[in-house]
Amino acid sequence: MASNEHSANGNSHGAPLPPATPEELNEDLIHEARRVGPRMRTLLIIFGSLFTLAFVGAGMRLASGTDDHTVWRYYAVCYFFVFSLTAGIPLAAIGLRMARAQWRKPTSRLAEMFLILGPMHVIFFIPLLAGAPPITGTEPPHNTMWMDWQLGPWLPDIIMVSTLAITGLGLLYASALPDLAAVRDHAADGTTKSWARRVARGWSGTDRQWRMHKSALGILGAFYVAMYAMTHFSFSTDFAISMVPGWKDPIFPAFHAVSGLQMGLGLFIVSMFLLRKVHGLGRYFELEQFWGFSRLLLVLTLFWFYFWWSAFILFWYGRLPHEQSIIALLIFGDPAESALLARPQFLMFAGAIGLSFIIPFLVIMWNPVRRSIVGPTIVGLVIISGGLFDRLRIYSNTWSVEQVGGHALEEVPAFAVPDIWDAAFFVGLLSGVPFLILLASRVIPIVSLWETREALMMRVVRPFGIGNAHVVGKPD
Amino acid sequence: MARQNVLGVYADADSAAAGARSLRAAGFTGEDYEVLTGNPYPEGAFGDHPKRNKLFVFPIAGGLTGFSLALLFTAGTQAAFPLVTGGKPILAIPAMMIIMYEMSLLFAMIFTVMGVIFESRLPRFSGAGPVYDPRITLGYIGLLATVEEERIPAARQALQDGGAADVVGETTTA
Amino acid sequence: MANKWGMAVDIDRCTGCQACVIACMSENNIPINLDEHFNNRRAISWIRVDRYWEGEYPHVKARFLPLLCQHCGNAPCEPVCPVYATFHNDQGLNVQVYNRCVGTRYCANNCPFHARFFNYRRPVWPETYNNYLNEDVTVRDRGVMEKCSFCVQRINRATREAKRTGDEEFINTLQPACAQACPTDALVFGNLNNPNSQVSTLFHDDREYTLQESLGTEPNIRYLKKVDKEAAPEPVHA
Amino acid sequence: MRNRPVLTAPQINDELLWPVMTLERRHVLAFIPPFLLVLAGVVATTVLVWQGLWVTGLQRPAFWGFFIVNFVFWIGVSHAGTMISSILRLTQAEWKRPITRAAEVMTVFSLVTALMHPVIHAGRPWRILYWLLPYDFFRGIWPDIRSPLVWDPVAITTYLTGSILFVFTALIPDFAIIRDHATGWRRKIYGWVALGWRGTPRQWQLQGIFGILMSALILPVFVSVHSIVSWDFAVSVVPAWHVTVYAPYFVIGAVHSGVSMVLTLMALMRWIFRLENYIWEDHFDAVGRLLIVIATLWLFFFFLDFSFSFFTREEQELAVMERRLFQWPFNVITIIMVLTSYVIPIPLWMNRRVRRNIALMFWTSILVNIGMWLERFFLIIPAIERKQQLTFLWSNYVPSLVESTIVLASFGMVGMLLILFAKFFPLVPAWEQKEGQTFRQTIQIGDAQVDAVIRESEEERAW
Repeated sequence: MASNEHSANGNSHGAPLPPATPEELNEDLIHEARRVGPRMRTLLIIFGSLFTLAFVGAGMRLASGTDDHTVWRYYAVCYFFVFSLTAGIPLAAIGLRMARAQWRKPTSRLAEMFLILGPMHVIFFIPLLAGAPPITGTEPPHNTMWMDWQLGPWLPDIIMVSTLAITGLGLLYASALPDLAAVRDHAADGTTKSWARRVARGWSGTDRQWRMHKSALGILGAFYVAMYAMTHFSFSTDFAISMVPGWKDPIFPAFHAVSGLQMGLGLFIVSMFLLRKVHGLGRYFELEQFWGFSRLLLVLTLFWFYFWWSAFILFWYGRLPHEQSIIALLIFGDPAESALLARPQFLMFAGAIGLSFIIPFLVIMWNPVRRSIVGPTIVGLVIISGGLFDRLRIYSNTWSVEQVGGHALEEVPAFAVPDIWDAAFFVGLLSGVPFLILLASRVIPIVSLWETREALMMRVVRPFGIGNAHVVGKPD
Repeated sequence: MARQNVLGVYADADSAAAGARSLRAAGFTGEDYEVLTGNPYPEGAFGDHPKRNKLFVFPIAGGLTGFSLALLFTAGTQAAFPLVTGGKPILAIPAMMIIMYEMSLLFAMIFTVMGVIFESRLPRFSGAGPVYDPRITLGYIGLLATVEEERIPAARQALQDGGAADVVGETTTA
Repeated sequence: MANKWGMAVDIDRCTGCQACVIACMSENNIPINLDEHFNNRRAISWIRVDRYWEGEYPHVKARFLPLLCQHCGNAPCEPVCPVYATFHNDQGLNVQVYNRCVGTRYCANNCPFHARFFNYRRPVWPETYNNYLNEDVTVRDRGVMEKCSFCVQRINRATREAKRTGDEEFINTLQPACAQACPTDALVFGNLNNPNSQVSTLFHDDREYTLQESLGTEPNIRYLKKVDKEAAPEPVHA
Repeated sequence: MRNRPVLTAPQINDELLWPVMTLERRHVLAFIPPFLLVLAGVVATTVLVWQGLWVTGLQRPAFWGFFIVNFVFWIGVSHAGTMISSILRLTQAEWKRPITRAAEVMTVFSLVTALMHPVIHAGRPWRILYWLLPYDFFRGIWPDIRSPLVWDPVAITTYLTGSILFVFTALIPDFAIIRDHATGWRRKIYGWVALGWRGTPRQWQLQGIFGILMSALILPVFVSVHSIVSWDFAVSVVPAWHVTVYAPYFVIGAVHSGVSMVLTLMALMRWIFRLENYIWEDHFDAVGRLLIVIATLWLFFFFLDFSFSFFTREEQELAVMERRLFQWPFNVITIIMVLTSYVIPIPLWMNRRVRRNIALMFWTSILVNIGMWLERFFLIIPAIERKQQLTFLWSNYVPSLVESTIVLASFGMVGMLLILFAKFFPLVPAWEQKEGQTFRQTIQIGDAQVDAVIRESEEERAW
């Protein structure tokens, strides 16, 4: 996957920076990034105050009562959008680490920084549980994974999301430990230093510690992936599929997870771009990384369509009445309304498939687009908005269904507009993402020192024939 | 002007690089010689400049061909034989999409292979061409200089100086 | 307006006498089902009478459900056929073209009513029976699917005669073999597009229901519930 | 990691091309057992076509049986070739070199074998052209493109054509080797099929781009083929077949069984053709690691399918699940399936020592394929036996001797074709081996030697 960007031929994207030396790494990642500039302070204040809106929105939603689950529809949309958007990003680090891709090394930490959002996912999940309709023990019976277990979705789902969060924090800690030690030893700022001392413990980089570190990353990573799949599974069954009578769709959890990964990767590429521009970390988030991730983005975009189509072709072909009503609910809208464009469900779906699949696919299938900085960023933004449409289509439609239980959905519910508290919650929750990550980056370097160093060690330029060749080490 | 070929055969990559250097020292450019190898070498290892190719045109053309053929086939057969099955519309778009998808890719693949063969300046069924040495598939590296008639001795000398195991061939090409 | 054929099956009247089964067999040249056909579960009978037991001993009652091809409007069997060997014609019939059939048996898999049958081997009749075969009906060779055609040969003849003579009575009195043989008139066949036909009236009867309604196949056969108050069989739902 | 052997080009030619250049006894001996199986299969197929489907165990309602199960199985195995060669090509995994061609050839032959099944399964195989080809212009009779059975041949033809082209184009440089060093008829024929290959940088460059481009093109086909095969079942209204997860579930199961079959093949190649210098423990190790991921993904989709059959609590699905879990013989089949396709091999493969033990890898990979064959049986048969309420005749499908013979013979057929292929074409790409030798490097870090390769970005040149 590596790089011709240092070679002379055919790279029109401007001369890339030479690889950093270890001293420059320290300077960039420990000293420079940790200097609290006025800009950083402003950002923290803005995002922090906006974040409080999330608590206000959630509180007002709770105050509006938990009897009627349909008023919670936009709370669900916001929550599951932000969850899907951020929970999958660490997989970019975990998966590529498992695949031993060398080029991902400078970016892994940024992906893992999103693990810091785990507690936020847990906190804002709790009101949702209160708002959700009972899934077990209703008459007529409800389709549910939990049979008639009284603790129904509540207990298992809260366990799932907390386990995911705890695993994530553990993984972030394990991954950051060597860097925390570096911050402990070298940071100029006293507060940071004392924080780092408190968390870095006695890391001194012995051979034994590195071996433990490697296996900890492997095990926690694998566990995080498993929990990610299971959390998407139970979220999408309990809070989407179960809400609609007659909807049986085992691929939907996989679609939910894959589309979450896709929009997550979109956000990840966008945040790499922002760090290049705002933070001046262009040396670590280079063309090679954008190129590599945009290839993954292409694959995930294809998967979006594949998983969606696998369900659609069955529903279209089978012509079973209860599945036709699901198609109406989620894709084409109520057939009673004759004009396709007057059906809100169809518009939401068109937004989802257009911005999550059609446009990104047509753009990112071209290598010149993938092999640029701006191209993948724009596609990433498009995909994020497509993901918003997709979660909107899924959760606002399913949570609008008042009918609980039964064999088939009897009528497609009308579209409802979000109120002010929904909007506050949305803005607040979204601001929480940069706020928490920026806060954490005060202590944890946002580019991994140890992995970047390792990557630098593994690439050499050597004479070969009458030219030079790039040699990439493949340990193990 | 008549151009002629002379092929220097080198036992390994280092002597081939030396041969290439001595060719360059003798005033030949990368346009004047070509490398023949038994397996791929890193780009530019012997000073050759790979020319851009138009391969990407082929799969696109193939894909479009396949797509149109499939559209004709699926829409045409359904319209020509309009029987209702299972209450489905006569133009059943999801079913058509599956076939159009497959046929686009089928033709894209066929065209790609045709493109690779065409762009590689193949096929030539009479053998490996005028100046060639079977040792190339034994790991030897050939430097094939194609130059004007009067510069042939110079090229021959340069190849020899680089440490060629053998210098063969001298056939006129058009 | 074109004719649209349908049938009403009155469960209340069915006695399970199997006359329809025999009539169908003779009308449509159905191969003779020997022991080995039954034991291998390869017997062919375009109409069959399923028998269900209801109640606990000693108060056991037998219930009968005559089952034949439902001639569905949204027939699951049709679109899966790769060669158009079965399709929906403009008279509401689900027709089977034996010549075109290659025997993938996909349609049989996809039929919720098990109304489709496969010829596992060439049908053979005893020498003397050959003259009794119905000359209007094809004998199906091995390797093809077959199923109830609503006695399409009779329908064709009746519509032809009606057209030739201009006498609608040919159509109004038209009956497939099973309905003709039914001693209790449990099977009522007719033109659904004729609002005065008996079958049209029965289609709007209070007791009317369709089999496997949840599959949405929109059959052209409707069933009428048992009247018997203590044990009316519920409509069968999927 | 063991030291990589240093091989010279003549040595590579000799060691990889001996089956083509000479005829050894072991080659003939390896040919005989699969050939006998194929003979048995020919006899059984003759009986089947002569007597009709009466000789099978098919009945009502199990209209589909062993042939379809075996069809799905071989289509599944065919997914290994593309999985290995395309994905590894795209990710530039160095260890792909010795196994790509064998895997691709296995794709071709298992597709051919698979294609045989729906043909002999049909009631009137001699009329199957109706189904496949839109040839009847004059009478205006066409296939119904709404049928999944038309999607199937279209997808499989695409995949087969693509795979054959893939194998053939990558063979051209090897044909050139044979042309240069053989005599007599071999020289002539291979000279013809080598198309005049010279080994210019342009030709090598295009060969490299071709690998990447073709991989990118064939991967979507690869996914679609088994998806479409799964839709044969899933678009029907049979309750336990009408499951949206079938497409990716079948694909990942196909990859699981196919890649395991590649392991089996790698071990056999190493033993029969003495490829110790080319297929190392490292390769088994790498394929084993890949398989752990694949198998776990397969398990996830299995879990989705399994858990959702309880989700709606519908009688018919529960009846099918009850049959799968508790009724003879499916209870035993289910247990064997879960054990052999996941529970036994995966924990073993977690252990690096097992992954590097070739005999163990051989046997565990066979276990996986037993399990995956049974998985297809488990998915297809119980559902059709208990499909709807109105079945009335509950039957138990018992395959006949003819069917079982043909199933066994299909394994012989793939083996026989592979061994025949090895007689005429090198199973390990010689030029890719030489490329690997050229590109290998080491990086010195302290006292350690780290294996390294020269990297080029081929995709940039592709577009």
